[in-house]
Amino acid sequence: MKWLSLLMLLPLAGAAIIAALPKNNEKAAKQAALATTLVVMAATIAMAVGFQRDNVDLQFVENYAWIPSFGINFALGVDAIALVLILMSTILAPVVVLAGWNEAHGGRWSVKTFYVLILVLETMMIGVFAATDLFLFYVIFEAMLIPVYFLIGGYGSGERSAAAVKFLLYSLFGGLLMLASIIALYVMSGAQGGHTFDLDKLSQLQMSSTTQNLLFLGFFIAFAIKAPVWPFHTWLPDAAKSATPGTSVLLLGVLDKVGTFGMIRYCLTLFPEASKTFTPLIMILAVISIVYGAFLAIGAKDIKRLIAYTSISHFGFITMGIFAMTSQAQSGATLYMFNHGFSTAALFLVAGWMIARRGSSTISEFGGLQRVTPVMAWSFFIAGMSSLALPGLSSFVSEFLVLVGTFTRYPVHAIIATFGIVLAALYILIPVQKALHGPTTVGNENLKDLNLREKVAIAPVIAVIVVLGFYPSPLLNVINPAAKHVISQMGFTDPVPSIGDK
Amino acid sequence: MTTSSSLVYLIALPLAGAVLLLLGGRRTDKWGHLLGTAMSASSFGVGLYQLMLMLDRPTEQRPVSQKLFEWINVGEFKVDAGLLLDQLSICFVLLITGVGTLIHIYSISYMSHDKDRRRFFAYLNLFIAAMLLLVLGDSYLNLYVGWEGVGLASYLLIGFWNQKPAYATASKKAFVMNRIGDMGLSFAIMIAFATMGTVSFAGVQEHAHHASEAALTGMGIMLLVAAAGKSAQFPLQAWLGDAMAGPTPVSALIHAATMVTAGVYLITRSNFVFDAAPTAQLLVVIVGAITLMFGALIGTAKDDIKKALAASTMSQIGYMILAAGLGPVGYAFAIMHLLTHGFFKAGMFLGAGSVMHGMNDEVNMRKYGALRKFMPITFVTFGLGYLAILGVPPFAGFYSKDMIIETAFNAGGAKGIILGVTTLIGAAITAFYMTRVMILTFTGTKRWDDNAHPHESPWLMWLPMAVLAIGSVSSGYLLSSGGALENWLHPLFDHHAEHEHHLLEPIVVSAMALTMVAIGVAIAFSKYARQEVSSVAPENVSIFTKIARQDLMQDRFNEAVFMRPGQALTTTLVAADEVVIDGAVRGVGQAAMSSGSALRGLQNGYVRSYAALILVGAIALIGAIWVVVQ
Amino acid sequence: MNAANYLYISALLFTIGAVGVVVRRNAIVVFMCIELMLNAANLSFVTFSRINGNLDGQVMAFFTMVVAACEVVVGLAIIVTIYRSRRSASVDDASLLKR
Amino acid sequence: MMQLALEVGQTAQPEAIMFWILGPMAVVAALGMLLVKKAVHSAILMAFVMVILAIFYIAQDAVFLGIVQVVVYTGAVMMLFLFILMLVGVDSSDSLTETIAGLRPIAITAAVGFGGLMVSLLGRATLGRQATGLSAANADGNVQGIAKELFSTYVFPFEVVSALLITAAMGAMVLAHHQRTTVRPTQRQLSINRFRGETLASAAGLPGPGVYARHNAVDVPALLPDGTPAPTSVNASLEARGDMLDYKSFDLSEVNTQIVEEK
Repeated sequence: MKWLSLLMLLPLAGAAIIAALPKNNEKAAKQAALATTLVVMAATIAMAVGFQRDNVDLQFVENYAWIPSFGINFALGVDAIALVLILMSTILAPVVVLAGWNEAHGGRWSVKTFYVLILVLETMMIGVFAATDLFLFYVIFEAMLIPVYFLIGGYGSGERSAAAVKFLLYSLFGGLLMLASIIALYVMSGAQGGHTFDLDKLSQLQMSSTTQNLLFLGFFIAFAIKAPVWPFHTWLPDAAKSATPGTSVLLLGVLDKVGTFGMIRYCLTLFPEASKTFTPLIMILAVISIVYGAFLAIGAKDIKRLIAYTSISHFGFITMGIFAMTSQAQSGATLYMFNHGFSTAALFLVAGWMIARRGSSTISEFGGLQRVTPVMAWSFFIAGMSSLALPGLSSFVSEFLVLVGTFTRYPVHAIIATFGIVLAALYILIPVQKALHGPTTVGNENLKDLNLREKVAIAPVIAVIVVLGFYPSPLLNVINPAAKHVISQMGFTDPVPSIGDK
Repeated sequence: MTTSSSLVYLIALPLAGAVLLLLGGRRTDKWGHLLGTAMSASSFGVGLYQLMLMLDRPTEQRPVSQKLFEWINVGEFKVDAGLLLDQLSICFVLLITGVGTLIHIYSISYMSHDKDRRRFFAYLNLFIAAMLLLVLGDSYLNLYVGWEGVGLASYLLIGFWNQKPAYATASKKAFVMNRIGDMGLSFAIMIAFATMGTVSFAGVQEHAHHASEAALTGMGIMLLVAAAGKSAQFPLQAWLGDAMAGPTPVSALIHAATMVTAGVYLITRSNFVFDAAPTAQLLVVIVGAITLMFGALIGTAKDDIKKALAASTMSQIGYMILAAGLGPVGYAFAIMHLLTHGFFKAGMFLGAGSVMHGMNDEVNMRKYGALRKFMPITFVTFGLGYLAILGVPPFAGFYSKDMIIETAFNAGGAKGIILGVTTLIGAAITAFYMTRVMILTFTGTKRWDDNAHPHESPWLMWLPMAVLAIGSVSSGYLLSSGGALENWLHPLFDHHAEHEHHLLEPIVVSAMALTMVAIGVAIAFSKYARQEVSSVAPENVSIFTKIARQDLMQDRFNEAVFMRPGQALTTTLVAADEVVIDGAVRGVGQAAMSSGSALRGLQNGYVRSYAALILVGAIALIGAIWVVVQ
Repeated sequence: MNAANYLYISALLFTIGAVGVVVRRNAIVVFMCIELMLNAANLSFVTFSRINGNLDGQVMAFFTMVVAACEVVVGLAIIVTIYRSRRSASVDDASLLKR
Repeated sequence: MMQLALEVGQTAQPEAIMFWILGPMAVVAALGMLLVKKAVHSAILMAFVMVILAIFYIAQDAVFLGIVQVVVYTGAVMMLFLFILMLVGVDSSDSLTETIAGLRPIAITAAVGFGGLMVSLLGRATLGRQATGLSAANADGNVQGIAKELFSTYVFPFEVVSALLITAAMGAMVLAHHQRTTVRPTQRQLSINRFRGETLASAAGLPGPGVYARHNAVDVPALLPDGTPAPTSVNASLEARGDMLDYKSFDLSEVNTQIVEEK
């Protein structure tokens, strides 16, 4: 069964159906989008069931010649890390569609277009994680910008065009650096046994350390912008503030993961030596991201910007985990990617509902929501608790794994990063206090609590957060072999406890 | 080690209660409080059943464990969701569920007028579940889950009336300061894993004596930080006073009897770490000593009855921490004081709640007076607690506190003398401020407004108080007769360094302690019973009183040292992000724009200037050839 | 007689033509300067033809002449058209490229 | 330079003499082309340069090109230039003051740089052998040689160029052709316009230029009975060329004031 191409085709088919619908039938477009995303989710879960846990090779491999004269193939395949991320993306897609049922209204274009864009984006989200041909990856990596650009610029709020352009320029800049590196790899592959874009073959290339360093930087900066890692982060708050909540979820929850995923899949695999060379620098950037993002989140006055800044902090943790090169940190980082998708989704969706009801995204405009809209307040609170990594919720497991794993090799970095958890308490509790607690702000007395559709949308997200907090094993057991494989490929083993030396 | 499959019910029952009540929403309003109480009581029942089973078994088979499922398993980092019930945790289980159930019962009546009573019970159940997980977890990471869980419950309960901004702030403050402690615990776990490759209690105990002292000292200090955060010890003590914003039963349960003693639990549980790390141990003692004085001094100046009691709690936990820092000899006494304190302090808090209940939620003791006549039962139960905390024989505090003072003196050398004297002075100050509370509240003349109608509380409220009063009277004797608790806990602690050199005979210590207590009581009498007490706090007081009223400047210190610089840093970073980083990005854009508009000047539309440009370009080209083709 | 001398003079004429294009405003004079540049190039071609001893350079010059003739025809037609609508033969008056 | 002088002195061939006389003349004429004000003068100088170039061609065994240069360039193209000059206005002299700021210094610096670079490049370029000469290639005659090349090796470019030439001719016709956009008014229509127009002023014929004016030259407008000048009395093409004198200065009132001032 060609699972991966099926997964990529399904949303496209859905998009085609929606495009064929009459323009004024908005409800049908929404239902078709929801149905499509649900089918894709079901198909992904069915695929995931057939995944062989202990096999560290790529699975569900497919390979079609695309542009044979350049050695370009339409090659797909997933390891556990990609599988987990595809799973996350396809689970989040129906949630986003359902949660943002009305967010396409008031856009520059029709509701139909919105869902076509969402579904096209879903295809690309699957493709970007599944691609094993560097050229294919690059094409999807850049093509993803297009639907997101239109989603932000066409359906967002506030200075949406400026934010969309900023997002696009940032990403294109990174993408071009990566393109240069990819072309260099391609040229070198020609000198060493035939032109190819195949990831596996490219990882066997021989190159001087200077070349490797430069090419590594091309990839890393692209991914660091995408992730985003300090100091390449300033596009994210603007984009997240201007985008619709659903788009923000996909942006922060899925698209940004392409950056961290790329670091594992491409930076580490293609340039192991350069990765080692740059690790000290990247670890420092990661730690700065953690603390810096947290401080900015504390200082944020806009709830969407706040969530974006918390994500910068979280991406710092993920980056730190990836480059700490211990099995705990590596598994933790992958799990973190998955968990962050859900906790950010919960935060953004609830924040989106709050904003839609109040008509403003300034935190101080809210107040006393706990009394008026208890279910919404609780949803936000739980999402926030997940974001600050409260034990018992999913983020804790991943964050702690990253910290513990990092500590065994880089104690100082881990210690500074751990201060982030105090800051996390502040950046979550300050908005909680301002928005949910205190006397009800004038004008908020009659806000409506979540309706059934919204409850149905948020419930699975919260369920995932809670269940994975207590029982992460199913996911961890899938991730572990792959994470271990990454580390052993890099030639690392876990540091032995000092007690073992005696 | 025995295994059991029923430990999980200890936690699952109250957790189920909490989940049901929270998810059930308004539908459960009618019977929510009953369900919550029932869940807590049934958990207590399971605890008693476990105690009986444990008593049945020989000493070495008494600890019971249960593995629920594999929680985290990555590389060498293996943590199971496992529970461990041994002689130490059973004490806590019974204290938590026992006192917890009493407070549930008390709250049924106390909260009966609050429309969110169901939510309150849900939080209480959540707290019970988290606290049980804290004491039952078989590894530091499991403990950590409970540790933050109680922090969450405490946050929710302090902020139960969060529509009042001050209360919401208090809850946030408690959570954040607790998080600093949690960070310490994280560090401790990381150190444990990095040096010993395990985070379970059994594993760490097994490897502790192999590990380097530096690592153990680091771990010990971090555990102390954790304990300080949770138990409101110096320097993380500032949140406890504000935590009194929560409903009084919460103060009784969480901020007197159980959660705040989790630090003591953590230190005694980690005895194997501290025994091997004398420096850390010494720090524990110092922190305990400072806090016991700190809390006592604050207690002397507080007019808010709950804050006075909170200060007292801080001080008493200082005693426990100090005892726990004295090594194997002190652990049992720390636990004993913890248990007796759980009874008498919870009793007194409930008494305070009862007084507030009769006085329109007035907390200022200067507005009380002569309540003895109106609330006889409250007076008696509170009075028994008062005698217990003073350490008057044969009440509970006498046994536990005297032991600590004695152990402190026996610590040896200058350390022993200093600690002994500190604990003695602490006892005197305790006697002073507790007497002050008694006098201001129950005796003297009435100072309340006419719209207050003090009355005795309903039986649902005084019954738990009565039970706790019985505990305050008898628990000390029961726990210490024949060294009952000491022997019970003995197998857990590494007692081989038994150095029984008595600096002072026990009887002498007791006499000294009682003398100090008598002095404290006498001063309080002379100051508050013999002269009229004003119903507003006098302003012309000494600088020391003013400082004590401001909690010894703890908030000002935190504000000046952490909060303000933190806020300044945040503002700076926000501005810097806008100006420097985003500014650099926008600067690139601006540069492109301005160079574009500069170059636009060349495109003036005149053919001849284009021709000139072409000419310049041709020169450049030929120049290049000129340079290249030498 | 060194054939390279013709090349020097060709370079000079070309330069003068280029300057003329830039400094003169009358479109017809500008055109003549362009012709001058083309002619200078032709001189080079012819000289190269002589140096190399084959006729390729002359053929090339021949083609250049044809192209120059075409250019003159079209260019002058344009000038006439512009003159008709603007009553001016100054190239500065036709600065429409900017707008 | 020294070597150049030596060369000139030593090899006093006829070609060298011709070169050293005509070469400077060509350069001077070209420079003059830039400096003279009137376009007609420029054209004459241009024709002079072209003739010199034709002589150079012939001197270098390019007889065919030399003749073509004279016939086609100097004869046809330059006449075309002059014809257009006549059309546009022979007298329209170019003001040599520069209007675009800074262009002239740039142009001159660039020219000096360009020329200097070219010359120094040429000076550095070494041929490595003596000029071969065309005696071998022109064995069958220059015209035959070129014809052979054109119709064999370069036949395809030749055809393309012929297409280009036709296209250019067509293009010139299209560009220069002035399409009528309105129906040509009939005699009757003109007459109606004349008498039923807004005023009857144009009903009678316009006065010729110079009527009642101080001068009777063609570029001086007639004066109307009220003493104001009538610009319509002067040929429109004179006006368009800018050759008409400012008619306001012929207003009688203007004249009177001048007289008053003279007193």
